[in-house]
Amino acid sequence: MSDINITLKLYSGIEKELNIHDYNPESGIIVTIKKGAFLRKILRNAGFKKFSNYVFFCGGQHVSVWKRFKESAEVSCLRISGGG
Amino acid sequence: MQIPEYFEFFNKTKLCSGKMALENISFDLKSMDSVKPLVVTDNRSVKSGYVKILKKSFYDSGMVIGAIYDRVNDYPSTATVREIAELYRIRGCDSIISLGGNSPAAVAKGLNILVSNRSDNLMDFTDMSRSASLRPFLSVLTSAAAGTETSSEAVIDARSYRSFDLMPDIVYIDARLAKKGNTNQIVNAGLMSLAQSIEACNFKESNPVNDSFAYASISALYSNIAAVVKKSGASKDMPAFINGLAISGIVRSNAAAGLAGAIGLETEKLTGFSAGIVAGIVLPRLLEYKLQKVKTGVRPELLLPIAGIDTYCSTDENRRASLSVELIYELLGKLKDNVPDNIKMMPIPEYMIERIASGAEARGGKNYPKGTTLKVLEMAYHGKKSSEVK
Amino acid sequence: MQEIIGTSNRILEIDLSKKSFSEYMVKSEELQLYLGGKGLGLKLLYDRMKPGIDPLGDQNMIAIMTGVFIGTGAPCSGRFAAVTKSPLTGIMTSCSCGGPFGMALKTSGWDGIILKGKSAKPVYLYVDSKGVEFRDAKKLWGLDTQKAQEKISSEGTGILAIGPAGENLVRFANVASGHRFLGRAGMGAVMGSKNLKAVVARGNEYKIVPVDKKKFDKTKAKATKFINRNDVSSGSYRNYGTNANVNLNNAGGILPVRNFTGGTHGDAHRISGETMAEKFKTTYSTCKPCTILCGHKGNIGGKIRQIPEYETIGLMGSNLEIFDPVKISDWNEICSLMGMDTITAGGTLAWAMEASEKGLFKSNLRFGSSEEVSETLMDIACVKGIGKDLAMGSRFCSKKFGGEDFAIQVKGLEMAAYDPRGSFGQGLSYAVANRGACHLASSAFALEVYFNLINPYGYNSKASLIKYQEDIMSAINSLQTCVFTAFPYELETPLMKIMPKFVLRICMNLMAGIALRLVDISLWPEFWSSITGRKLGMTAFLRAGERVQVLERLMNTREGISRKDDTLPPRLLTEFRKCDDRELAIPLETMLDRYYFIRGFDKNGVPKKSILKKLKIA
Amino acid sequence: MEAKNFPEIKPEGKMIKKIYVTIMLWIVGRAIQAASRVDKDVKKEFASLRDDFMLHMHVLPAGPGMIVGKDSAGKVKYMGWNPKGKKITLDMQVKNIEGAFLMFTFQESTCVASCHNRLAVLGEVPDTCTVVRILNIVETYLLPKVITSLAVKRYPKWSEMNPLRKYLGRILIYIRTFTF
Repeated sequence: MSDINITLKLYSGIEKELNIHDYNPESGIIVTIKKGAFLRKILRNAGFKKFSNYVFFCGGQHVSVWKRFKESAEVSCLRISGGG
Repeated sequence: MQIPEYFEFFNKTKLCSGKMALENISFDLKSMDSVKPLVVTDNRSVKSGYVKILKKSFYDSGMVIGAIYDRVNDYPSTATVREIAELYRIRGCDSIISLGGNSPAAVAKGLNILVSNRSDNLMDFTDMSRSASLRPFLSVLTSAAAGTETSSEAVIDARSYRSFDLMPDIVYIDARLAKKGNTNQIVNAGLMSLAQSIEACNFKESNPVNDSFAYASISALYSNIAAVVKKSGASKDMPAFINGLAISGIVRSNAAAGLAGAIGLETEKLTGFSAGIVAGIVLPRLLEYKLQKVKTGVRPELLLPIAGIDTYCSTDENRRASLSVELIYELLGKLKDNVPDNIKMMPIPEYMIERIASGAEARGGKNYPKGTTLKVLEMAYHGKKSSEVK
Repeated sequence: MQEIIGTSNRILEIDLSKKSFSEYMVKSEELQLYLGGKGLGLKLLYDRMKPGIDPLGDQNMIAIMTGVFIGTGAPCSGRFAAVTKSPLTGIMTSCSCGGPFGMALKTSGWDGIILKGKSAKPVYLYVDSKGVEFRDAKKLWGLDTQKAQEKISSEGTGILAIGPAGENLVRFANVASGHRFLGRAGMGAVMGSKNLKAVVARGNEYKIVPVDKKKFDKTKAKATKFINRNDVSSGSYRNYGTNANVNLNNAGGILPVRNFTGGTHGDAHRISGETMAEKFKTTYSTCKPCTILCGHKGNIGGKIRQIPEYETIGLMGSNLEIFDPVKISDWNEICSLMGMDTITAGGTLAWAMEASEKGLFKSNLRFGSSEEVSETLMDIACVKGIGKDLAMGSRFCSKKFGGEDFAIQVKGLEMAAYDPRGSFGQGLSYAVANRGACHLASSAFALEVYFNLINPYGYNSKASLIKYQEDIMSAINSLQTCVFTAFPYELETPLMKIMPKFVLRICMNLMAGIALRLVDISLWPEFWSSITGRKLGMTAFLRAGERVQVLERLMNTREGISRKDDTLPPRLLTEFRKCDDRELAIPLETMLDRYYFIRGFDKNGVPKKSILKKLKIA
Repeated sequence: MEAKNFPEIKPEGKMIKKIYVTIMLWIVGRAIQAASRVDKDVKKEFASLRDDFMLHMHVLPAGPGMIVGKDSAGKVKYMGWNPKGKKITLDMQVKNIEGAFLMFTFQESTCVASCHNRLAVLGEVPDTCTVVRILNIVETYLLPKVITSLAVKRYPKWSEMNPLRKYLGRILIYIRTFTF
């Protein structure tokens, strides 16, 4: 029973929605959770209410909220955009 | 047979061609006091299984291959050379084998310069006289050969490094590496080398030794190219064809740059169409044009390698030159699936012609009166024969 | 004020050599087949221009087309198109711009202008409903885009002007209208070669009214609802502009870093739209009319300036390893004043930096250092010093100085800021895009990386995806509306709303060709038919897009484009980045074969007779 | 670039070929010894050679080999494979195992092999010619005509006229070769 640290990087104003005021984009917010947890649980702990309008990336890959995390990782949470 | 009052001919390359030729590599390396070669090749050779064959030939030779670098891409660049040089040093290799076509060979030559001089900057050696003596460099030709492997020039990142030391010490041509190749590539290489060789033996300063080499390559190329393209590389004709390419490389490093070749290269640079095909289209028109201007513009002996002894003897002295030109037209006709009748059909926009001409004039036009290039190029562009335009 | 019901169909043909003009009435079937805008422009040039001419010679022509939507008040309709033969790539290029000129031209009663010939000395044109006046441009020559526009702003409501770069025939000079640009592949150089500094349109002479007002209003209401409901159009774009992609691409590993040697960078957030919005207190500054509102301006260093678009940020920021928004916006300002395309400029600078570091090219440009960048940009615009070579674009430079393997261009056009190694579909898109490595021909990255509807690292159904997107983009550019409307108009439709995401994903991965046909794209054709009063179904709409696409390809093949040009730079095909842990190479050949097949091209990438016949081209 | 992507290639063996060639060399060696006792031509040939003649025929770089030479009594003997401590006067090297395999599977005759440049010889050329002649005779004895005709340049006349000598010789040589 070991814990892992998931670093959440919040972009596109998500931090405001979660009203985190002293948010530092360099470090992000760190959620400590036990091994093998689903992404949705991690997000719930971070204070997300719903996930449908967001996209989540981990290591350059799109991850769904049903991904299990075995070791510490960095997840970027963004609102979707279209390209330019 | 004309002999200029002064000439030089240099060739250090040993050709080793035929059955089980590869098996000799280890022996030859030993005789050159080298124990750990580094193989430079590209992805294509890996796909077609040539690399495996090369590896097999080293079995039971007691010789370790330092590394096989198979990420050379079609454009030889200094970055690649530097990367391989690092690998070479890490593994402590002491000789270089290039497997494949133009790009690996060029990179290997560059690599040879770097590692022999313990340098990291290739630019310092654009003047090769500064370079130290080079390491053993063997080149294994495959069906991707372009004929530049055996030449004394390496073009890396649009810079040309020229020295007789750069010629490979030994060239291996093995039937097992002469499988079906890419047809366009073969036509391109064949026509380019043919143009180079034919022009090489038509200059005033051409010398008998170089001529004999040129004749050898011409006959090898002319007689085999059509068959090779049709069967796209049956094992019988292919080795002969590759031999032709290899020899033409030696020829071109001993002769001045030909105009047809120059036009081809310039076109490739400006428009991206393959140089050989353009050179092939230009070549006969250039010769014909020369004939019209000077009766001795094209030498009659040219017919001998092209048509063979019987036709040569049975043809009248004065018709030989013109007949050989006709035969070249005939060859282009045979290759019409891969070679369009004129440059317009490729298609190359008309406004490029003058730029190409001026570029080519600078490259290899010095043996011709001014304006020749443009005239010939226009003929080639509209697909007219010189005899038609007066 | 007089009214134009639907379209005026009048095209103004101006011969600069003879200083004369004539009027051409667009035939109704031409409009039906090519919709207007880009498509019609291509068709007109296809009929008038013969292949193999010099792009900077007097035989080259420019077609500036307003399209059908503009002036009617349809959402995001403030755009017009221009088509010509590019001096940078030597093939056709078509640009779209959101400046005021389009509206002015349309309301002067013209559906388009065709510029021919070459003026002896600098001129600028004044266009109104009666025709053209040729005015002496001595007072404008040498002025930057904004000053030139100010100087003649009193003469009309819409202006099209080139900057010094265009006058000096910089191969990637662009044309300004307001603070928006006919961006890519050297439209400005062509205008400069014609000694044409500017075009002024009087405007406000006609009122454009749709034929079927009721239907138009219904459609408009629906469209507006969709746009305001959609996450993309009303979310990121509206709040942060296109720079919202910086973070997204950084997370998805398709952000160009250090001349496409990396896909992510820790400092990327410093140049992201969010940061800029906060830092520069941005407000809207967009095309008119617009409902999406993606354009922003802000207070940068005390001055009110346009916020750089994503491509500028990507190519002049992360791709040069520079993460200072102020610097980037300075360079953006230089480019827009001098009238240069920021994407090509950025790509060429990146090449120059890497070449200098490798010793191939002599300059003090280095990655990560902002020294001499502004000076170099000015040199390029004035074609002096190292600018002489760089002004020709990275393809020319790499041919001359070496380093073709890291000249990130296709067909001579520098690549936009999405790295195809993180999104293989985008790789195909770049390779086959008609005007070069262009992200507006088809944007696979959006579906692959952002929406995650297709596996980015596979080649299944990529070809059909690209074909569909190319068709629909060409169609949209021919209606002339904003391509960003694609997101709301397609994604907000009921079917897409109710369909669960995994179902969509499965459909897209297995049978994109069919799945995409089920997408409801009726809004555009409805707008078009309500304005023109002609019938246009979804299929006909897509078919029209395909027609435009294939016509452009046909014109390019006449200039010598074939399979050999539909490729990617060696770097993208052979090298891998740190973030590609799986080291998969882009399966370009496989995708190409498939693409040619479904496009109806032969193995060599040339359109077959059959497809031309089917699409009624020539 | 990581060097680990481009590993060193260690040479592997070609065991079967090696074993085959080893056996063949052993047989030939023994057979020469036997023939030198039985056949008068071979006797004559050997007589023409110098007294301390010692042939070392082997495959490079470290392949199998055989040594045949005259001992102090002038008798021709097969002296195993290890050249250590022996004074080699004629060193016939086959450049690589492939070449040797071709030779000993009789795809290439000795002459063809030497013209394909598969053999390297350290020693005097006359001796080499003698050895090649001897080899031809031995092969004639060892193998049926079909194969021998592949292996030798021209099949010796005498075997037709005098089958008795041939078959007798063959039997004797076989006995002497495979008995110790």
